[in-house]
Amino acid sequence: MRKALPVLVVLAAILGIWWLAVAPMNIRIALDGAERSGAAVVPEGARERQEVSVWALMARNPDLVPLSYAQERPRLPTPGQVATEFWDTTGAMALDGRAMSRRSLLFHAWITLQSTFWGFLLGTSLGIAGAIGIVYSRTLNLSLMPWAIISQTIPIVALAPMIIVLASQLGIEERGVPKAIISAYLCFFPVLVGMVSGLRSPAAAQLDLLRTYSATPSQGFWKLRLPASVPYLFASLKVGIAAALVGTIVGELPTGAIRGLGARILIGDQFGTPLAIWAALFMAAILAGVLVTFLDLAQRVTLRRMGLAEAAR
Amino acid sequence: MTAPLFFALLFWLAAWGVNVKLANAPGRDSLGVRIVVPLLFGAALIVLWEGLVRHFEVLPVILPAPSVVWETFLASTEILWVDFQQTVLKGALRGYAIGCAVAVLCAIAIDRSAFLTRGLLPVGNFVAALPIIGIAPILVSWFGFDWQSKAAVVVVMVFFPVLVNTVQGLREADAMQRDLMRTYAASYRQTLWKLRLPAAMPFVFNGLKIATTLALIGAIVAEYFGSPTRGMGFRISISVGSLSIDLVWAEIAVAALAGTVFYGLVAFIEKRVTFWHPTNRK
Amino acid sequence: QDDVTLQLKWVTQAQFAGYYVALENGYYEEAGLDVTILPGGPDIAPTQVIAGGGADVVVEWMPAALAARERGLPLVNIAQPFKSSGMQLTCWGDVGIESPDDLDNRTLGVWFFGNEYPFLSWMSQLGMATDGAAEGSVEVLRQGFNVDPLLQRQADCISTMTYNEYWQVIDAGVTPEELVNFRYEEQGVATLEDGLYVLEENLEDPAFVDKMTRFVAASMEGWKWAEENPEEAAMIVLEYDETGAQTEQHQVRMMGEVAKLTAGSNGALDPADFQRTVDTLLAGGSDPVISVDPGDAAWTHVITDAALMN
Amino acid sequence: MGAPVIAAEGLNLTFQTADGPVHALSDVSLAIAGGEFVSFIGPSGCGKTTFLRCIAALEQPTGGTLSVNGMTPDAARRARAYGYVFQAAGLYPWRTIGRNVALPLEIMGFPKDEQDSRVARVLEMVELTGFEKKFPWQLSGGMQQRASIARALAFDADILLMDEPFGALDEIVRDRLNEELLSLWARTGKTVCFVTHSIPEAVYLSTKIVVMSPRPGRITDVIDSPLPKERPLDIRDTPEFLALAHRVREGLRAGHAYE
Amino acid sequence: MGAPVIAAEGLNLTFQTADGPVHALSDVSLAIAGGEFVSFIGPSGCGKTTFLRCIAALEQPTGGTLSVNGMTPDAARRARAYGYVFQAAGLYPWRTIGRNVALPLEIMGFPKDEQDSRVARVLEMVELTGFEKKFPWQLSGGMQQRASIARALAFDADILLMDEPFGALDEIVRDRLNEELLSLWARTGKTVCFVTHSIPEAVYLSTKIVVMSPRPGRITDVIDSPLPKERPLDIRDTPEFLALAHRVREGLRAGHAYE
Ligand SMILES: Nc1ncnc2c1ncn2[C@@H]1O[C@H](COP(=O)(O)OP(=O)(O)OP(=O)(O)O)[C@@H](O)[C@H]1O
Ligand SMILES: Nc1ncnc2c1ncn2[C@@H]1O[C@H](COP(=O)(O)OP(=O)(O)OP(=O)(O)O)[C@@H](O)[C@H]1O
Ligand SMILES: Cc1ncc(C[n+]2csc(CCO)c2C)c(N)n1
Ligand SMILES: [Mg+2]
Ligand SMILES: [Mg+2]
Repeated sequence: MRKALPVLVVLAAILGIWWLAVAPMNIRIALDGAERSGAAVVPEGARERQEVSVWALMARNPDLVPLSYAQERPRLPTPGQVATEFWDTTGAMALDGRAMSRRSLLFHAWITLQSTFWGFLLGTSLGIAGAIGIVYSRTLNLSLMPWAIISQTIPIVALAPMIIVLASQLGIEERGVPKAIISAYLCFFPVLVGMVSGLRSPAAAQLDLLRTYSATPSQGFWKLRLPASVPYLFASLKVGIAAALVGTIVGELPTGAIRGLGARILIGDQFGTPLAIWAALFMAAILAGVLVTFLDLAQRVTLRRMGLAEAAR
Repeated sequence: MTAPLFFALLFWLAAWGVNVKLANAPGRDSLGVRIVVPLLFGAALIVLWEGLVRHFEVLPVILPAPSVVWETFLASTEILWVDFQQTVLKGALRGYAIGCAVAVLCAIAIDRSAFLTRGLLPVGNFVAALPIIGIAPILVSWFGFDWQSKAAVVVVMVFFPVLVNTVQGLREADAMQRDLMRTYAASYRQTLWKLRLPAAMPFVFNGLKIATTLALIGAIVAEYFGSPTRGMGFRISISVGSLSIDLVWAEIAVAALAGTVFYGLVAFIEKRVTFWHPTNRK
Repeated sequence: QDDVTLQLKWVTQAQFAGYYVALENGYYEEAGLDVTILPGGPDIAPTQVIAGGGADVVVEWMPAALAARERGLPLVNIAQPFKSSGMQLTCWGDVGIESPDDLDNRTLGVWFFGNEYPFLSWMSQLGMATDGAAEGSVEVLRQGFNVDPLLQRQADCISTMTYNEYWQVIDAGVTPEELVNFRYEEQGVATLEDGLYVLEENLEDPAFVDKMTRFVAASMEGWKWAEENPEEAAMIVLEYDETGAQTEQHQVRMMGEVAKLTAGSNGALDPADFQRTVDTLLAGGSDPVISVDPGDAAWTHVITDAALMN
Repeated sequence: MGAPVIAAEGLNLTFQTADGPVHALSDVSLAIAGGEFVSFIGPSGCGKTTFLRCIAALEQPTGGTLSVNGMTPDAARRARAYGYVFQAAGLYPWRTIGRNVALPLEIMGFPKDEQDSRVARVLEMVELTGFEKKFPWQLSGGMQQRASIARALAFDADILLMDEPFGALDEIVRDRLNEELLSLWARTGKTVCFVTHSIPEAVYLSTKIVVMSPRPGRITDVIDSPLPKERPLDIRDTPEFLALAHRVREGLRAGHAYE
Repeated sequence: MGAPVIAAEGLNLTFQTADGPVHALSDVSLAIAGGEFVSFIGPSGCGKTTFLRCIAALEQPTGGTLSVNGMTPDAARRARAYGYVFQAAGLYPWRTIGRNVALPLEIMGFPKDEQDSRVARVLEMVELTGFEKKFPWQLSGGMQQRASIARALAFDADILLMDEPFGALDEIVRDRLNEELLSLWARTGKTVCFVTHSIPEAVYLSTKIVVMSPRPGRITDVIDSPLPKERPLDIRDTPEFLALAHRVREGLRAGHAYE
């Protein structure tokens, strides 16, 4: 409770600010709509209102301000509208037994989750392999590290279409694969960086200890470097899974809007249904939260088992 | 095996061999080696790419050879410059500056209240993990088509990583150093300026470095949802549409170059500012 | 059963009803075809997909196809289900736009990604530059995928399709009277939309030609059915929409509008339409899409002739 | 000796921790006169640091009274009565030695030229002249520790609180610093509270040795040193010294349960 | 005493650093017989650690000869002749005490049941029986240090190299461990090389005290202790002990230039 209270207060404050912002954000379209249906609006005419600030519009049409909170296609929906839309496309559908219908966000979250998972798996494996290479080979360290950084400055969206085409040339028709590749691309970097520090974290004395036992390099890896890197591994896995999710959604945005939360966002944009975008964004946020929390739990359990949880304190 | 592929593989092997030599030679820690080895590695990658494209006769509309990209690059410097100004100088850099400045100020403000810190840190950490890129369409519809909406996307993307890192950094000054300030009966501002901000710098810069790559990606992706008729994202998108993949790669090269220079610049300033940190001491 | 992969130009919607109907009603199956329909998206260039071997046949607009041809990717039009163009410029009436001349010094939203060429031709025909709002010039925005720029008055006009975006403006509560539409058809700068294109080299293979003949025949059958049963066709499209975000009302209306554009086409390309498109594109301002007339190599009647025989 | 500079009466301090209360100080009474050099010695965790922190108003006692210069510790802190030297030198790595020593002067608003002259003077005192422009990490541990002493001396506080300032140094450097500290104390007449783990160090330096024992932290012995003020290093081989050391060791052993 | 177990002749070691060469060891000659307890004492940076590391083949001398058990140090390392105890206990935090002690046994491929019996035996030696299942952080610093000694003893190396093993502990715990180490050494008859900063510790433990001085690191004095093998703690108050300590201190002071 002591921990939850401040978070709740902050969340409440955010909701409050959001709610207050709805009026100025939507007042113009609200007034346009009201005028069309015959209400008296000051000043008259959408073009004339263009010249007046939203605050003045709100002040001069106080009666119509509540309309801002009831727009079907708002610029900024109210928290309630988003919640309703979210519930309608998740819980309500699940209660109907249509949880996995294409209209259900749960279905799309599941699709996104799958790509994220494969991307995460691929990215993490690459990151760990790269880190091992970098830690054990000076040449790789010098050659690879700068390029790993540069790789992250490439706008991955630009590569998306080419990844699709190249994948299909290699005989991969499944559109989930390019998504997973993009996802892996964003995921591998934090894992690489984290694991490099992790594998390098053992102190010189700990390495020397093994030398006095004349341990082999592989014993050094399994008995020292790898266990020592576990806390770093989890820290970077948490960043990595978030990056993998971003990658999947970025991959879903432009590359054949078929399924997934990114596709929902795109279609919501194309068909002017902002509520669909907001609901998909919330679903993405929840997905991120769940994934990170899951890894956090795994981290706690593992570190406790390894006796590292308290050692860190 | 065709000649191009043979040559490419040969070049690769030779470059790798030279790198192994250099990396294990006595002067391996010198700046020269640190620059030459990755450059040679990159060159080998490019030569390999060229060789593969030529060997398999890959259509230029799918993957152009680096040589073709280079020609396009030289032929389109004007376009590239216009796009660079629009996306990097206007969208990304301004958004970056605003986002980072606001984040640092917020962090300082929050930091005064333990309650706010405890509330905002988890929320900030959570938001930093979100696929914020998804709000690009919303922000474009709010802030219009020009660089302002791109900057807005960048602001939102860089804000939380920088905020979280700064708040973390402000807590970094250890208890003893703070106690020292207390024994001098130092004021809040004095403690902030003379102890906590300097001690936070390694963390702040960590956030700033993460933010550099986010800034570029954010500015480019946002252009997909509407833009004036210039900008790197715009150009990439329309070039894919008209199969000018060579121009796409030229833009990618500019983006990577800009991103690397940007990152390098921030890293350089970091080295200057946090010269005292153990990782930077000579 | 022969495999055929079809790459659409855009997301699953009634714009492509004929193909989904043919698939759902089994016309393809009857023709001995196993058809996979790939939806498009903002970053999917059908031309690139077909070049990479990701599809056998693509739905593409002719300007983009001809541009690809000039870039060394020889695409050939094998059928043209869309007779007329659905593209238009939709403007606010209250800002004082009545005729094309009023566009001067305005801000206009335009689709790019290969769809900007008709617009550029039109502007050069009007003698208007496109480098910023000024006398004798217009400010061009690359509009995204929605109609917000018009609704929020960031632009005075935006590109719409008669069957899609226009109705989204209406759905947002705007009355048709508030709007002024300039159809490209009426401005004489229409270009052919939504044709079927394949790689030229494949047409040398009789088996492929045979496969495409069956494909086009079945597709046209699908289109015909869709024109006659717009509501059912829309429902079929919805069925195939994997995003689950499309609405019935919108798709039914879209089907109705699309039917107006496919009307009058039996699938065969009218060479006159082709020539008009080429002329429009060649006139395309300072930086034309295509610089030389591609000639008749860019289309063929071989497949439609065979398809329409039976 | 006049009125006590530091006077503790029945001081108590209990930390509330997750594992229950920790009695760090229990019924501690002590009077320290001006100009004394008092060493606190005792096993780890017996509350030496805590007691020093109470004096410096860095910790709030939960019982008893404590006065410094006749005021509350907090008032004394605001009056800048203390120079505190921590176990680790705790220099700010981004400041040069000179600027580190100037830090308290900056904070207390000394004018720039007085800052410079004071920095020069105290650096000379600790024999670090010429190192103003170096950064802390460029100096050895012993030099860093001397710089931190200079920092505590710079603003001329009456009371010097030193928490194991030489704990991290080797014996020879330590001997040297002990000698210097002693002469510095003799010259300036400051009141010094000095925490240490080393019996010889405590005996060598102090006019008064306070032996403490843990669980709960309390004072088990207060020994007034009969040694003269003038103490060459080899006073440590004299029988008086050894007797004193023996008494301290016995006091320690008595209070020390094997972990 | 037979042939020397460790024999150094004119040993030199120069580190090439960015600031130029550092002469860590210069012309060091020393013979250590089997079963001796040799302490190395000297100011910081005089090359004590470096010399130990040369013996353990963790560092390659740049001149002179060094033999261990008649072979090169590296061959001796491969023959697992050393148990090395570092200043910090350096236990792996993710292993229990038992598994930490078993680490060298695992690496050297001892069968599982022998591992268990050896771990039990050495833990008993250092009085840690019953703590096998605890993690390092659950033990006090002194107990951790004893565990690290157990680890070095587990595989029965002939030579025990200890680099300031008790540097981080407080004086009373240290006394206790010193006593124990001595009895352990007496029981096992191992050859021990022991680095320390503390004069009493060196004198109390050793049969031979090597005094070193820095820049360049060299041996200034080698003192054979006349003390009996049997040494109660209060031997430290005897005149022989004090005389020895005095000699060591003088040796140190002579070689010690003020930093
Ligand atoms: N902030 C705190 N919260 C809880 N317990 C504390 C705190 N500070 C100190 N303690 C506890 O109070 C007791 C006394 O601590 P203190 O640091 O004063 O001991 P010390 O004599 O200085 O020991 P050392 O020689 O190890 O420095 C210890 O048991 C310690 O664990
Ligand atoms: N790897 C190294 N590279 C460069 N110089 C080194 C290295 N290791 C040690 N030195 C230098 O060699 C000298 C001797 O170091 P060494 O660690 O042996 O001293 P020491 O006697 O163990 O000191 P301490 O008591 O501080 O542990 C020092 O000046 C040290 O700075
Ligand atoms: C990036 C991109 N922008 C615009 C279009 C234009 N476009 C062509 S067909 C179609 C559907 C009409 O409802 C639309 C919007 C596109 N294809 N890709
Ligand atoms: Mg303490
Ligand atoms: Mg050492």
